[in-house]
Amino acid sequence: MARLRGTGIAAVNYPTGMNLGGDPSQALIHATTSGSFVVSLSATDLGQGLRTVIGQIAAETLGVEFGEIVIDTADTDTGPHDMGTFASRATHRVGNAVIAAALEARRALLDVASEELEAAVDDLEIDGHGNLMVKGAPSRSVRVADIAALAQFKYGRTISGRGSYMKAKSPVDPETGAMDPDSTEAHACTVAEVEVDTETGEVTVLSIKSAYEVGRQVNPALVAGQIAGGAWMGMSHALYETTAPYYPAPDHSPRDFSEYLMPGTLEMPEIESVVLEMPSSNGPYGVKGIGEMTANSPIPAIVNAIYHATGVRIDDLPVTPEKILRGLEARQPGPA
Amino acid sequence: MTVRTYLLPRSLPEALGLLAHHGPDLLVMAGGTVAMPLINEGISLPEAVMGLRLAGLDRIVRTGDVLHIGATATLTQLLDQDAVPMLREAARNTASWAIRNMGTVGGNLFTPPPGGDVAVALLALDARVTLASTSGQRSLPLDGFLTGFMSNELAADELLVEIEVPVRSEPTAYLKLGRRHANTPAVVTVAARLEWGDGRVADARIALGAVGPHPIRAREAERRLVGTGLDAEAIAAASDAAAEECEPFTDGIATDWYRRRMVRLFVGRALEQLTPGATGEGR
Amino acid sequence: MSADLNVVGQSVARSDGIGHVTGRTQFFGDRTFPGMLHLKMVRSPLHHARIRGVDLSKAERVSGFVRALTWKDVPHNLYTILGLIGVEPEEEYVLAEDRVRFRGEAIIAIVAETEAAAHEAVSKVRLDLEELPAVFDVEEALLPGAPIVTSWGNNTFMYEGHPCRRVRLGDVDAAFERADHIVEGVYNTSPIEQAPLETTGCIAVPEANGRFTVYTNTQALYFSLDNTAIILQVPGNRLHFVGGTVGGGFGGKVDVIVEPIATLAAMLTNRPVRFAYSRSEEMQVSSTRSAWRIYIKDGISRDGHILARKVTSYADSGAYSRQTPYALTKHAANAAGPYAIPNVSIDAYCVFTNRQPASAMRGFGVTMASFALEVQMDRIAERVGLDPWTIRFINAYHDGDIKPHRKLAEDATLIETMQAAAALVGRELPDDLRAMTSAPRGAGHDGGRD
Amino acid sequence: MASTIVTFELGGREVEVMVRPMTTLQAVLRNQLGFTATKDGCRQGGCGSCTVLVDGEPMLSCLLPVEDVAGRRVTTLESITPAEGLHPVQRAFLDANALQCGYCTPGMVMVSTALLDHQPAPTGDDIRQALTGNICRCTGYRPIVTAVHDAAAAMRANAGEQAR
Repeated sequence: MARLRGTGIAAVNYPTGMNLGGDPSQALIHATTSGSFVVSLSATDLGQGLRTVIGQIAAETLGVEFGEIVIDTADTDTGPHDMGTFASRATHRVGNAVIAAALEARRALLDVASEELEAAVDDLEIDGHGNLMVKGAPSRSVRVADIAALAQFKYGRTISGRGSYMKAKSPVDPETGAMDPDSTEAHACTVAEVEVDTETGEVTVLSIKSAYEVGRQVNPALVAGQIAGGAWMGMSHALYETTAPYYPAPDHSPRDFSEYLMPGTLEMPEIESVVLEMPSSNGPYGVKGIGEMTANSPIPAIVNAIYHATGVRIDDLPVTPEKILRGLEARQPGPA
Repeated sequence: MTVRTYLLPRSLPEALGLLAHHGPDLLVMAGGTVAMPLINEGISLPEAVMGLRLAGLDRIVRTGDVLHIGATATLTQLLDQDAVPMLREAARNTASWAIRNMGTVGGNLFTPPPGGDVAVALLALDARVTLASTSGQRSLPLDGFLTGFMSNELAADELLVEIEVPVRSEPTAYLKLGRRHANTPAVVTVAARLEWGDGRVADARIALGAVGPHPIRAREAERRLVGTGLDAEAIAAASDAAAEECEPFTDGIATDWYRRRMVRLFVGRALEQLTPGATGEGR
Repeated sequence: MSADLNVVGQSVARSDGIGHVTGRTQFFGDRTFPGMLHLKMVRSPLHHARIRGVDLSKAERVSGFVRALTWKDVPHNLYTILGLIGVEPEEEYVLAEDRVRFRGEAIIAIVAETEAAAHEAVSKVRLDLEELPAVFDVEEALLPGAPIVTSWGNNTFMYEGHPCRRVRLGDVDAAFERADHIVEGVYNTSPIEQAPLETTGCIAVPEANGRFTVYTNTQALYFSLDNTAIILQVPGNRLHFVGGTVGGGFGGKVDVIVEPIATLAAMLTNRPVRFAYSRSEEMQVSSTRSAWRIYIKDGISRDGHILARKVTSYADSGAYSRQTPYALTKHAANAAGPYAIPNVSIDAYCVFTNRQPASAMRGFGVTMASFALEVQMDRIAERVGLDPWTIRFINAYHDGDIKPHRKLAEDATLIETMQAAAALVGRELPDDLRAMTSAPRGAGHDGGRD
Repeated sequence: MASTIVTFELGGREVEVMVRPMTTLQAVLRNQLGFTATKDGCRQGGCGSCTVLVDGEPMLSCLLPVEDVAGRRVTTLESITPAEGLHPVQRAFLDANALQCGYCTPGMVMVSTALLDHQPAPTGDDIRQALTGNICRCTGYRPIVTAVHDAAAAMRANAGEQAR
């Protein structure tokens, strides 16, 4: 029995946003009497942590603690329009809309503070922890919460903001394909190491090591979660998953999780990653978006590693043990 | 048909009486791991179901050289017994923890391929099954009870109540190849047991799963081993014979082509484990 | 720059974490309503058939049966998801009229008091179907005489008069003539299920004020609302969609298939109606990631530069468009990879077959292009005798490079990303590769390109 | 189709439900009792999201007619969640980010809790074997296995303190 090892690499780019644009996301923000800020959206959280990162972006822009942000989503009676959570667009699009709304709300807050503190708006700052002060005069500091209450009960004002972000719709030239198909591009490079059992054709993925360039990580722990989950899904696509095991034949399509194959806890490779941050010009705080791309580079990296290990090139996904065995037998005629 | 009657007998006589009363349309269910998914999805629409979970058929008792396994003993209970190591190995390689807590040894005999991993071991162990009806009991070898795809010798008025397994000391080998390392349908399952005499193989059992309409014995492979010293040549001959005589099928897990090759490989690997002096290293 | 930020860049605890670990997070299906009905579909058992007749008489006699919905009950019996993003034509029926084009296509919706009663009634609907020839392979579907899946006479989506999405830059044929090596590959991928752990579903609830509240796990709340309003031909203000917590999406919940028919059933019965895919429906009926066949032909210079790349891609859209025509445009925009290639020709076909429809999945149009391209890059490296790292570095795009779709590259960081990956795995890169950056090309950076 | 009354113990108290024949424990918990932490990912026994403990052992509530658990002790995620704070397994899942969409989480926590009840010091292989019936589509499993390790360590440390 031979166990052959190999490594493979792959480098990819991934575009952020619905490719041809015209996909708005909107946000509304208002302050409560206690100085919390409610961010109203209709974007959905698929588990990637949208509520959390949008809360961080709102807190950052307003200058208040993360805990003061309430994310209210998704309800079409209260949340303004959003195109949806797909195309790695949510953090980029919703984040930009929230920044715009937060800046408007912040300005309304500063207008009230300006009157209350008898200082010019340009001379005011918010410290990121809910304190609003006159620049250079820390003694003239008030809580954002106090200004929010005064706005309502003394000045009769709303502290609110509206934000929208939309990349203008881009046409496609039907002859040349000239178009503007992205907002920004994130990048990944994966190195996979595999071991192949030449008697069974089974592949063990030993490690998936990747570098990702994502513009800006709003929440590194959540980015790490996307990377680990994406690497697993890429491995799963490369070696296991199909709804038509003998495509294009439609037979034997799976009905359940024992027939629809995915790797489990006993197939977990070592996963290691490094994240680069080279901020994009148009993402919120430089964000590019990482949701989708993490599954992409592991697939060709694993397939290339199998070739490196065995000399057998499999160009059909998923790379099943049978395909490898047939490849090996074709190289060395005669029964194994 | 929406289930209109769910019977939960508390004893074997009660169960047999209910079966006799309701007749062949009564769906008999033990652990529910096969029947319930079909009922939940509306694929199976029985009007009346009898559950055996409370019928008192779940004991595992050793009497002398025989292990008596109640038909509704769970796969987890098999893991907990130590009289027959191969059955532990088979249970360990079947499904997941929660399914093993529910799925039964008897139910495993009725599980269509590629399921039935425990039945493969039972076949290699010369297990017998006890069938009961209101008119009495009978015992027959498991090899012979299974007659085809989802078909067997059980009469319409009978229940499988017990599986008897001879307790023996000779080493056995049990190997399962799936597409995953656990909780996975079989590409092939191999259970092998050899009896030795005077340094020669005196008798052989090789049972195969997922390469036939039900768990099957590789009789030609068994014949080729008898009288040999289990040298490389004998192992190769037996492996080739098993690959030749099995009846592999194609499903979403593997093709017949791949299954046949894996029969050859895994019969060989199992027999190598049984070579005197082998360390028993396997999958 | 991070030093200026307070909370962006911090790993703050997820705001929904406590809800998830305690099970208090409320998913759509965690709600029950008094009098809630259950909807199950009668689906085609055949891949392609003409519907000659439907007999509901036995189903209607099932205890607990409430009503059946046929296409005649649906005010605008066409899904509108493509129309909502400006792509025509709308062609997928909410409930099949005279023909079914894939196994599992919805024909009749059964609404019943319990799920078991709905299952029983579904089993008693008698379909009179005339089986038609079916096609399952993307290239066979384009051959003369192939069974026609669509209503417009051929099996491709038409892009402004073209049977494929085209991208053209430079002159690939002339560059192939000049190339020292021609490297070709054909790449195939299977359809893949998104397999979110929570299946797609919704509950539509009639309210006292004449509106309908729809609790749904859609990935796109307004997409679902707008689609439902058009299909039901009601003003959008009669609909109130509530969502936001989704048990996994991966693109599988962008199709907005369940809400319109559940809401219609609620309207016609004036009772809450739940419609959720079973796991086997999720696998066998709901949209998949499309299967792909991708042909790549590259012209390479002796020193390993890609002079020309011709890509012909076929995506298997299954029986209907859903989002796949849009995916082909995204695919075409990315099908040359993150490389600077002066001559590119891309033809990306959205092909219809008698298969369960494909639609969106994580990496929409790009994932399988990346697979094909990156295996192709290794083929090229082997042919010209370079290692897999070098071939990628010397062809990597830089800011300011023209891409095949003629937008100039910005935010290019492939080179830096590869350098970081090499460092991560301890791969010693030669000095010239280590010195590279993605900055716009200056003297000495565009070595020998034509 | 006569309904029957079934009594069982749920989270330390006796509950009594009236059910149609062969209603699953999953349906009873979710639809009749409002115990919706027990999830509903496949109803085929394939995903583990509906895992509950019956007399301390993990079982799949989607495959279990509620009549079969009459008189037995059923434990769901609601039952192990303390009135204040979190169970150590819940805390570890939270801290290790062992979740994304949250749909598999209740089943994962239940199996992990059962494992640590049986084996306070599981090996990595014990943990991975115990979780093979629970599917997660988001995390790639690694953070979940880490969380169970962390929970085991925390529970042992806690037990040690209490012993002192």
